[in-house]
Amino acid sequence: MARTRFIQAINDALREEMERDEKVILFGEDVEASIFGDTRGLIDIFGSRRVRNTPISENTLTGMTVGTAASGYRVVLHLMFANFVYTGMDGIANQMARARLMSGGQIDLPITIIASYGGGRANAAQHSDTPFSAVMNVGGVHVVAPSNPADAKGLLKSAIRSNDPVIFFEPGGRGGEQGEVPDGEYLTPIGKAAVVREGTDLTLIGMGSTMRMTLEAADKLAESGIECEVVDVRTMAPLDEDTLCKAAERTGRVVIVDESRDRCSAASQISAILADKAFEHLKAPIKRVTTPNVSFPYAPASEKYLLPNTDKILAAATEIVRN
Amino acid sequence: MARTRFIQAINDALREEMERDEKVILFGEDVEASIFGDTRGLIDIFGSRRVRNTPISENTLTGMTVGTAASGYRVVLHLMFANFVYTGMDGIANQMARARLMSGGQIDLPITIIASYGGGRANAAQHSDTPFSAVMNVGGVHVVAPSNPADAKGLLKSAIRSNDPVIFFEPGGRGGEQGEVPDGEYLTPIGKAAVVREGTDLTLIGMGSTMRMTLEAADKLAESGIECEVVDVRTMAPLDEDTLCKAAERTGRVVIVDESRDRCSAASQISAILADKAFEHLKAPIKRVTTPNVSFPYAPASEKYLLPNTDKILAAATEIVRN
Amino acid sequence: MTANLSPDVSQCLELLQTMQVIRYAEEQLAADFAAGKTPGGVHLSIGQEAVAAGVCAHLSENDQLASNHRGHGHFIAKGGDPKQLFAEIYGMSEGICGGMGGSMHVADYSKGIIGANGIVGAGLPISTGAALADLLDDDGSMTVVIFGDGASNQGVLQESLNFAALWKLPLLYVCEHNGFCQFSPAETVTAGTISDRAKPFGIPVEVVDGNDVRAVWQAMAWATDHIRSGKGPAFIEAKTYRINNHFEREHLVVQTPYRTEEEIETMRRERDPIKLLQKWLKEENLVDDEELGAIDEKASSIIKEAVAFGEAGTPPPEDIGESYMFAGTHS
Amino acid sequence: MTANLSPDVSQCLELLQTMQVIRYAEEQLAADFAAGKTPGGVHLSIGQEAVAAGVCAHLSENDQLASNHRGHGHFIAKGGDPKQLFAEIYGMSEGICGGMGGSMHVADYSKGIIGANGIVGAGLPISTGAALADLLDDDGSMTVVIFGDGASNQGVLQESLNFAALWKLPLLYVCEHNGFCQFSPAETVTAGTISDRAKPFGIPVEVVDGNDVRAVWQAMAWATDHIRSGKGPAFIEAKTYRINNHFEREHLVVQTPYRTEEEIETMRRERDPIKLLQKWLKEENLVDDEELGAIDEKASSIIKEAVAFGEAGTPPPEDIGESYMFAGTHS
Ligand SMILES: Cc1ncc(C[n+]2csc(CCOP(=O)(O)OP(=O)(O)O)c2C)c(N)n1
Ligand SMILES: Cc1ncc(C[n+]2csc(CCOP(=O)(O)OP(=O)(O)O)c2C)c(N)n1
Ligand SMILES: [Mg+2]
Ligand SMILES: [Mg+2]
Repeated sequence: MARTRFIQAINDALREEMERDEKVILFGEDVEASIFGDTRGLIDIFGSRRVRNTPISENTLTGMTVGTAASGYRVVLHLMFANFVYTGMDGIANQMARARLMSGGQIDLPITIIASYGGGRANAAQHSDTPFSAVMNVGGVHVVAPSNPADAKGLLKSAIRSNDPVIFFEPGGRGGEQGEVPDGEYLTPIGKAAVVREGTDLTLIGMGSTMRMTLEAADKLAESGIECEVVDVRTMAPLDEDTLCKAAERTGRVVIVDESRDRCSAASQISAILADKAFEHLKAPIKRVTTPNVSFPYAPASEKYLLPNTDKILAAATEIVRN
Repeated sequence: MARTRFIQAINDALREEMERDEKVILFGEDVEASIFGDTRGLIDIFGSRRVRNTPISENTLTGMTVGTAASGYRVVLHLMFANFVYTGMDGIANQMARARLMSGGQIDLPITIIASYGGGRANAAQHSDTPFSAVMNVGGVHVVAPSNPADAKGLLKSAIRSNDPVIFFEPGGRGGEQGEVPDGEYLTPIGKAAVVREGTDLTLIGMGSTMRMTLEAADKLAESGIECEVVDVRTMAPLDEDTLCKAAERTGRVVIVDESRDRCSAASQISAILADKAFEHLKAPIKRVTTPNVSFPYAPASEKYLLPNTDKILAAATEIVRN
Repeated sequence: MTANLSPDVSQCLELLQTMQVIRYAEEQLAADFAAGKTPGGVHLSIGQEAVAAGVCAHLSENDQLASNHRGHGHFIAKGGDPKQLFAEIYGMSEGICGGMGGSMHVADYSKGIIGANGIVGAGLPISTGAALADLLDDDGSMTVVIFGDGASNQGVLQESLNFAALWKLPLLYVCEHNGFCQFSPAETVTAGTISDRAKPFGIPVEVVDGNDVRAVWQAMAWATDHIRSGKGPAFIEAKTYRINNHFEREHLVVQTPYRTEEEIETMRRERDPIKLLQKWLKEENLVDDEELGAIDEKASSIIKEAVAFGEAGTPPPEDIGESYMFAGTHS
Repeated sequence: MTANLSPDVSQCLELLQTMQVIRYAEEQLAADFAAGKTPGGVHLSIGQEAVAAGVCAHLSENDQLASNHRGHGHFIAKGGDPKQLFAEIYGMSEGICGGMGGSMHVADYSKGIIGANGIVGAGLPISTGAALADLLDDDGSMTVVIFGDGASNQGVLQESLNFAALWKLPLLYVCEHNGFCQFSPAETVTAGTISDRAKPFGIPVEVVDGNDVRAVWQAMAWATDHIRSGKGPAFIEAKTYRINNHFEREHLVVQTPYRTEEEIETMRRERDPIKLLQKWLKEENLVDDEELGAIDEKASSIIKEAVAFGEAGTPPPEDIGESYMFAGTHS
């Protein structure tokens, strides 16, 4: 174990996978200089053949990955901000998500798209989205969002090795956050949620950027004698319905925390699954702590007002634990 | 009242609104010839100033609407197939949904986008999507999907008159379907669901292309003595939570029918709302009849297998009514 | 254009053969659609066969070809199996895509046919990525993308041209300019000369008569020579004409004609690429009627066989879709 | 270029005034960012002021201007109120967008400033739509879109050029070529000469020294004359240089420099558009130091006032966001 910064864990994953398999290539806008630091230095190690700065052309970037991956390369595309998922949406929703089925399974598409998401830094309405939903709904792409450096490394390595397209969402502005990362090589499986705390009174389900506040809320609730089961979703598509249902059933009370705008959020999908498959065990309404269906204001207080936070989780929890 | 074909009702709405307000303009690929018939003949009435065929450039088409609408025109953009929402997604998700807030409310954006959605006609994986979710999640655009000619006309007229962006989804291949349309001018309000059948045993919630099978299922269930409350969602964003909750509460048992792929579908969002706000009245798991998270095969039987149908609704209903 | 090479007689006969196979295939599909035998719609390239044939004559299986919604001809010319094509369009599991893709999505990756596409313009990004793979492979292979005049108005054309120029991608752009973008005459939705759009990127351009298969072949000789010698991308604009409707359902949806019957008839009579090649071969005394008859018969029999194969197919299992979604494997 | 008109002395002084206001604004913002006074990041156009000033000198409030993430200068030059600009960037409700937009989204529709934009290239579709409105209005107004060299690689440029050419839109493209696309030197990501991309559409083009405000002004005289006389779109490529970092956080993220300090220093010393104009005015004996001093002082005081206004602002109510989402009205 070594304390490692979030962004470093991502960088390590990229470096290790590029060392392991020379078919892995990386491209995107300014991946050499690396605005977030996650791809920094890779150009020096792997050279301009495998690490390529690109023009600003998101529509082509997402579509390109299909051609390169179908030809046998493992393509990592760094899209920079997650809002640019919309800018390059055709390549994701109409091409990479469809090409395998449409060809009758002729091809594999080892594609990883990295994008940084989330608000809270006055980046305003076009640089703060959490577009989990946009890619979860398309079917045909896996979607992961690590909440800590260890999972960031493990999930990204799994994504790069996967023969299917994976969208890897990194939480914006968390690059400096530290966490323990296992020594040596390891993979975090795609499709598996993690129960990160066991409890009997209430189940908190978080993901990516909302895990820290979710765990904080669990700590605070423990102080008032409410023991929380806490789940880190880790993979939004496919969802680990089994782990999610079991965790919900254990307590019968659930709060789901997701930075997405609420309508059709990952939180809503999880809620719908629980309302179907775990219904018999539910003792209270399923609560969602999400971002309202509003664009992000620039003014920091007005932006923060919209984002999930520990207090909102506590409020939701109190509502259903009292209940 | 007059029996009117679905496509004619849309055409009537366009014609009436263009007659009523000369600021209404219409553009899109081949809106003159009109592949679905909904814009047919408008060029002859309103001329090439207000009705414009465009090049195939979805990214520009969606973004353009913002510039034209902010300048005082009421813009109707026909996007043809709903899969092209993805092709022009930036204009929707990063521009028209954001511009009003980002400007501090300086502008109104009277924009209507028409797109034809849904499977079942062997149009394969790139022409069969029901991308409700993609636009429901962005916030900043209203989303409507009529299930019958009367609502098609009334909702489209409301959309065109709205000073906010509205995405109007028309069910593909239903153009010939007939229904009673009120005489004279009327509007169907955006944001209001309709209770189309009252019942006490089970609540069926459908929308757009799934309403016909939902009503059929209600008929069949009535034959076995199960009386259904049936709701037509009509507007996916904003959702009429009040009507939906009340209808769910009346019976305590709910099946939601939506042609979207399941993950983050409109059905999931409605389920999440009910699992939160109507929980106390629920007597059984909330069931969703949706399309699995799979791309549409071309082969008709393999495609049909994925789509919602009456039998699937009956199966879901039986599960929770027995329950 | 530097290469002045022309196809020799045997090459011409192969070109003729290819064009005739495509023609028979599509005449059959027109009839099949009318008879309700194809579950989905079809976009036919009757009259445009010279582009497919001339382009693909210069490509090997290692070269990749990305195509569009009007892609049957490209599929056949690039070596796709007509049997698997028909089975696919009939929606059978014996189809090249197991019946999953249909007319708009035929692909045979084993032969470098990397897919027709239902999204107009989408072949451009995909082929850009494929050409990047060629570049990385550095094995002399190249990628061709065929797209229509209408597709040229998708911004991905410009984006791709920029990538190709910057990275010297072994990528050939072939704009199949058939005069129409769906129901719009090209000049109403497409400004200027399309191939000129490549020039600002320093990409060399050739405009050819797309109904003269020898001219297409010749342009391809130049383009492939240019690309394979490492000089980067090239662009061919082939001017041709769509004889059939945009799709075979058009007569049901278009009420005001966007072109005259007379124009179509003239093109059919005077500009049919198959007739043009046959005429030239005979004028030059390079073939006799017997040889032409043999080619015609062979083409016809290939398609008859293909139809029979398709008809004998079995629809894929209802529940097959999910199994095709993911490889579910990893490296 | 047909119009040979040059700005007269009083016009030159106005241009100088505008450039200096922009310069003081952005020097202030650089300091403000460093001091943590701006909640979000800022992209500064120091060294590029001649483009904003020269372009906007020819526009009235009825003309529309779409800009990009580096849009403070465009905002000011087009008549935006520096007070409202500072209040906006400080995140105050007195800001031009009520504090909702911030640096990347400043807009004042009442003055035809239809928005900076955080999505690179997005001004192109929006301005295309705005120009369509101009065309429909038919009142002699026009739209200008300013975008960077990097933005030129978004396909929407080509798409928009096609629309503008087809419909003869009163739309002026101004590519502010400042040599860099974020941390990439332009030539590494942008092939050829950008303005050449307009030529295939038959759109006339002018390349100017973007640090010579008189040259920009002159090109604008030509372009606005062309457009206002109904001849359709035009394109100006203004070659300039970004002196400051891409954004004011750059030093924290870029570890390997992508340009030399020397290059920056040379540009600052020799190519500063403000100094260049001042020098020319003095060489031609058109102004004296006193006049120059007065302009400088006025600019400085405008920004001091703006800063004070911004500082005195009040943050918007926390829960304000939702109220801005929808008009909630109908016609
Ligand atoms: C993104 C997208 N927009 C629109 C369509 C509908 N459409 C299908 S083919 C076509 C015309 C294409 O014209 P062109 O590229 O010239 O090819 P052609 O049909 O003439 O061979 C259109 C508009 C589509 N399939 N995809
Ligand atoms: C669609 C999109 N992709 C990427 C970015 C990130 N980004 C912001 S500015 C910029 C460079 C823009 O370069 P250019 O257009 O030349 O303008 P300049 O910054 O030089 O003024 C990039 C890549 C973005 N904001 N939007
Ligand atoms: Mg065409
Ligand atoms: Mg630049």
